Amino acid sequence: MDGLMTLWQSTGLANFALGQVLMMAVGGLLLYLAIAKNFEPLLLVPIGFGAILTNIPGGGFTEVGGMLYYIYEAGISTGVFPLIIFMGVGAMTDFGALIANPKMLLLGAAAQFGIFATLFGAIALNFVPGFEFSLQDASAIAIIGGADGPTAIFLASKLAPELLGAIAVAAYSYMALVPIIQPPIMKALTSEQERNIEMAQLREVSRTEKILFPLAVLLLTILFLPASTPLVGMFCLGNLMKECGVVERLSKTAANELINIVTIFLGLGVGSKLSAEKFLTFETLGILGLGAIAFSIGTASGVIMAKIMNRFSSDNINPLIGAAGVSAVPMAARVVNKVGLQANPHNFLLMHAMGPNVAGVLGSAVAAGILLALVG
Amino acid sequence: MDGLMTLWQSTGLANFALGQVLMMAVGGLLLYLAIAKNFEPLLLVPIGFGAILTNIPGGGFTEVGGMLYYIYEAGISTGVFPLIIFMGVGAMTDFGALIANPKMLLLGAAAQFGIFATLFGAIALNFVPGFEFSLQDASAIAIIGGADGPTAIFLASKLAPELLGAIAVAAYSYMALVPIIQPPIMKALTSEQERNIEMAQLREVSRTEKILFPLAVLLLTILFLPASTPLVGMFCLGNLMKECGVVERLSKTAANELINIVTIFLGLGVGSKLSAEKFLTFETLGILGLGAIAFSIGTASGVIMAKIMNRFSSDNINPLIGAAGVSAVPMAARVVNKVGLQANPHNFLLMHAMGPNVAGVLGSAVAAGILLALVG
Amino acid sequence: MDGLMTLWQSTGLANFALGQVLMMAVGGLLLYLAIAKNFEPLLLVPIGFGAILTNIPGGGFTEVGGMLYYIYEAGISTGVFPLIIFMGVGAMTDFGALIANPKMLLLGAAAQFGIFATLFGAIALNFVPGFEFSLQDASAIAIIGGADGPTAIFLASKLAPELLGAIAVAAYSYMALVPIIQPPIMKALTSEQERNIEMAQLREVSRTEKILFPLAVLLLTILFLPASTPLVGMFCLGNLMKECGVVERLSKTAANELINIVTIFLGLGVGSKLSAEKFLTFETLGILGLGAIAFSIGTASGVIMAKIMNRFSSDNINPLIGAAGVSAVPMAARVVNKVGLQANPHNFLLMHAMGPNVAGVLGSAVAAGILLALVG
Amino acid sequence: MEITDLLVRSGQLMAVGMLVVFGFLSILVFCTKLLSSLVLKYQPLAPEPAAELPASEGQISPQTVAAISAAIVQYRKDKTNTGE
Amino acid sequence: MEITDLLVRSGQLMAVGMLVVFGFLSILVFCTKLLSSLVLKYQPLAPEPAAELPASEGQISPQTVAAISAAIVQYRKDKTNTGE
Amino acid sequence: MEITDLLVRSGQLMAVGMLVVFGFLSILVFCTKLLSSLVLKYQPLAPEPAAELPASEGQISPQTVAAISAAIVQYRKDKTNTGE
Ligand code: NA
Ligand code: NA
Ligand code: NA
Repeated sequence: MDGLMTLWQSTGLANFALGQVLMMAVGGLLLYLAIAKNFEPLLLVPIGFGAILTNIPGGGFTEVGGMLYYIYEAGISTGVFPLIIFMGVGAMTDFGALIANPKMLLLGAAAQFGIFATLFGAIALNFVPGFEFSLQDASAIAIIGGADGPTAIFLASKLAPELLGAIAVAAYSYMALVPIIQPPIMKALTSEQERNIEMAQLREVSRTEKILFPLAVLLLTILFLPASTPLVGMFCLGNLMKECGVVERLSKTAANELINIVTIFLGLGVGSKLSAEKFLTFETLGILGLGAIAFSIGTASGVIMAKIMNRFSSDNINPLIGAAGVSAVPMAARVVNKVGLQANPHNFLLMHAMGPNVAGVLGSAVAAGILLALVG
Repeated sequence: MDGLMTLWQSTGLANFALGQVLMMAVGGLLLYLAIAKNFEPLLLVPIGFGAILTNIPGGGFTEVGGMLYYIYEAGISTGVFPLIIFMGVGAMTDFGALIANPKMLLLGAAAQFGIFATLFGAIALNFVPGFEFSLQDASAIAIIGGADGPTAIFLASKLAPELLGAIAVAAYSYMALVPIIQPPIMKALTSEQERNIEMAQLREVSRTEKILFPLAVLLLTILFLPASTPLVGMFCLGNLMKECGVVERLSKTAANELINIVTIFLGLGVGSKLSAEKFLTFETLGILGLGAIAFSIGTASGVIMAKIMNRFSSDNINPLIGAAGVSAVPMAARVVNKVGLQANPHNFLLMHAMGPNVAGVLGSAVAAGILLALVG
Repeated sequence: MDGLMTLWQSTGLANFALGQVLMMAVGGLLLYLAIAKNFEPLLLVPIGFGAILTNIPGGGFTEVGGMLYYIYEAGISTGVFPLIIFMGVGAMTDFGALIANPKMLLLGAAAQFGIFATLFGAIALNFVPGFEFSLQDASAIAIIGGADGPTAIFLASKLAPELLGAIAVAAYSYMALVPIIQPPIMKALTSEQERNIEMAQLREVSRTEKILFPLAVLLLTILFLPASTPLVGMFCLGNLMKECGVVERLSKTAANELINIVTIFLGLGVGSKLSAEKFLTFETLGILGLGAIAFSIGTASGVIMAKIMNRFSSDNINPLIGAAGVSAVPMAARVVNKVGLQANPHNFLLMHAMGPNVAGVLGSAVAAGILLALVG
Repeated sequence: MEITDLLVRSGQLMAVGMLVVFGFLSILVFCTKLLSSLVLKYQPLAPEPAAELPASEGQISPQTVAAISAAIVQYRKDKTNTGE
Repeated sequence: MEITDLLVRSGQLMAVGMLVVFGFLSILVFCTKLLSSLVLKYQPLAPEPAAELPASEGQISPQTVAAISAAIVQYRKDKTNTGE
Repeated sequence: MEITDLLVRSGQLMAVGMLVVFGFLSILVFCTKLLSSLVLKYQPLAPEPAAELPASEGQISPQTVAAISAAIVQYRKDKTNTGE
């Protein structure tokens, strides 16, 4: 009968292109990493699933009228979803450790060298035939070194939407790989003695300081780097709602239901950029390689900065905490703590690493603003 | 004064058309059924209320700029709302009973005969003067037999938007009437002895099986029936999020706050299609009649299939559980349990009926895909 | 280097206009009032923060592509956000006290004189050079006297979008100032003896009455004032969902997560109208002044109406409860209770004041409908 | 439009508005009373003792009792062990 | 289109539809069985006693015990005071 | 643009970027210190004993005590009844 023929001609079996099969395998791999290996599952489950849906021959998910098309257009190309996520992250962030020891901000600054060195590296890769990264592309790739998902997605959606899928996948994958990438670098750059350094306990921070801090951050961003205000502003809004204590129902919703809803759709929307023709390219290999370099350089520069600060500062600073400056909250801080405990079982660095860790979030939002202002 | 006159001319009293009064009565009836008779209240409260709002003379709810207009255009004509609901339903569904006894899928297949027989019946109704159902219309009407609200709304929004209101009302009303429609059919088609059959206890199902099952379902849908992938895909995403155990905050949000929010708006949006000129037609009577037939045929074919399977299978299969194949989760499974207990007070069929019940959801999503591919 | 120059030219420092600095100070003031003085923080925190973001030179929040632009266009200019808030407020409102003593509705009616007198006053202000309020402007300003945020935002978005920021700020500020504005007026208009009046305990109200009441309100609105049905309809939907008892998961979501999410965005969207060129005008001063007058007149007319009713009614009516007729739920009712306790430490008026309080919400939604129908 | 014209119109608006607000809410007063009397006629307020009592009396579920009982046993054991 | 033509088409749809529904779900039956056998082969169902036991035994957390102990002390004090 | 041109530009970006990141965050270090000193000057950290104590001591609300008391009575009755 005709009907069976029509159905057959519409099946995946009859229409599969190799690229789609490969991309479904990539989606499946992301699901596997998320579920079995616990690789940033909150993002990689929806991204991986979105990648599968995107590559269904005849599924139409990313065509006008398709679910993923609407999600991407409404939430990602407008930049709204990453900003809402950033507000929710702000509502979950405690700046206490950073306010108690503001010098830690310099570690968050140093780790951004990973971003700018990678930008240089991405352009240098153009000498290899097959790569033709523009400055916009290179900037969006380099932000992987910021180790912050929403920042990477926000910047990529503005500077290089066609690379967004690969960039987001690289960013979240390397964030999950922080416990593997960072320790060798941390150990190579520090002596046993340095890793043993114990740090003075952090002072208590008052509620007023916690309320004023996000406003101070916002004010400085307004004064010096307006291009960062979308990211920094939404982050500070979330943090202010959390700390001010009078809008608890808003901050709890922002940090729970709202961020959860948006995370599902953000993941699916990112997945919609994982089509074969966009992902199965030479560039993606370059992006994956550059992302690993970015993380490594960021880690190294954070550690080196911490060593310098330890030398010139009156307080003891364990250089390991510099590695937390890449952000990847809270994974990087936990890695610091673990490596510290290996050297000295009584040395709990977690709280000390939270300072550079959240400083890294601010640092990469600042770096993203610089790139937007100069390259966007 | 002029003002009073203007106000008077804008009142409902001065502008009521008979059709609007009747449709408000229909809305009121739906509210009554939902609240006093517990007829699928989660949907029928917003649908009934939406019907009232839609028919307010001069209310402007469904005109450009009106609340219901935006809801319908953003969420229903795009298909996004039913798909989000389906994701949430997936995040609430336990496939354990079906994985333990996969043959039950055949009962979910058999019950879809209700859909295709009704499609034939709807076309046959064209012999009656006043009916002029196209194949698209007939398909959208027939899906009522799938006994699944989001599937019916999704298909109707694609194939016959002008009939969507009547189709959704019929689908949810008959789902609420399952305890009245099904038992006589079930009893007529089975002997006392058959209704007494006890079934072997279901084996335990491992977490890995539960994680892989939605992926297997998705894979087969991709291979053989891409047109079903929007529905099946979102359902499987919800189920995977639930079962994988690593994104609990996402699956809980999908199964609670997100589905609740979307349910309110889906109901209001469906109500926006209950205007007098669209609902008070001869077709609506046909749709209501065909819907009842669809449910009945689906129930009957499920039971008959179960009888056949019981005869040819090595295991005992109580034919009553075939009735759960129409889906209408979990109402139909509860009806099966109740009718079973009437025959044998020690025979708890609930878990055995959950298999065909969730199989029915997959079955009607598959049938919807077939209709979309061949008629859409 | 060029880059540094480009960055410098993009900074806030290099681009600040005086108006923007002033508006940021206004935003900061709103945050201060919200956080330190507990002025309606749920709204004024996002509004104040939105005001700051809006006035960032080069921030682009309110330009096409900016976050606040999308929020305003999607949620406020369509009227959808205030209506969703109104649904949530309905799902939090208990009409029990009003059903037990329906005469209280007349207090809610009297207090609306604050609206219409202010409308007259706003037009009269046109005699002062520099003011040129149209009837639309004057109506949107007058609704501040309704003492209900969503109603004011909804009406302003329809009649005078360019004044929306100032109107919303005035409405919420005066609602927060109710404990300061109302008591002197209440005391001036009542004798010690009147403030001492104890009222008969309210009868119990059945669930059926509570279910039918929102439907009766909706029906009358449909019959006599369709222009009020968006506001009244959504309010009644929320209340019906709460009272009917069969859709608890929907009403809880409407009254919690959904209203919280929308409140954040509503506040940011209102803030997006607080740009220097729209807010730093002579009109804003007029709006702030007129708003204070509106609240005062509304309070006074409520109290006077209560005095009249006390004289002609068989029951004792403490005139203080008339002040609750302005709405400002539940602040005004609490103020009534407090002033009553000052006169008579054993006289708890809170429950009696809840009747006029929720009546005031209906009253201002009715008034908004009248203005929409006659001026819109 | 002249300001005086606007003033006249806003005066009319005031009159019409207050008239309609009072009229509307008066009708609502009447309807609410009617509604309540009809409801109370056909469905008098039941004392609902079944629903009230458990809330006031039976606040402690069997599980709670069981848990507490166990806790008491545990508590006594601990007390014995620590020689309190 | 003539009604009879439509009827023929809908009859075909019925046949094709039921065929595909049964075919599809039959394949799914087969795949599910295959999947289960593979899973059970490589990952036999463990008894998982470690995860079950605490839920059945240790329902009462140390905090609960502490709280209840304190409450009992409090309760006794109250009883003494009120001379119950 | 030639790759070498791009390289030069990206080198400049690196320099400017790191300069600005460090500059910005250094100013933030300074401002945070300033902020903290101002806050601590005008609003020294109170010991906040009132807010801390109840959390550590008064974890058991009167209702809990009442419920537990009732449960104990219930428990004793049960014990008596079952002749434990
Ligand atoms: Na970072
Ligand atoms: Na079905
Ligand atoms: Na009011």
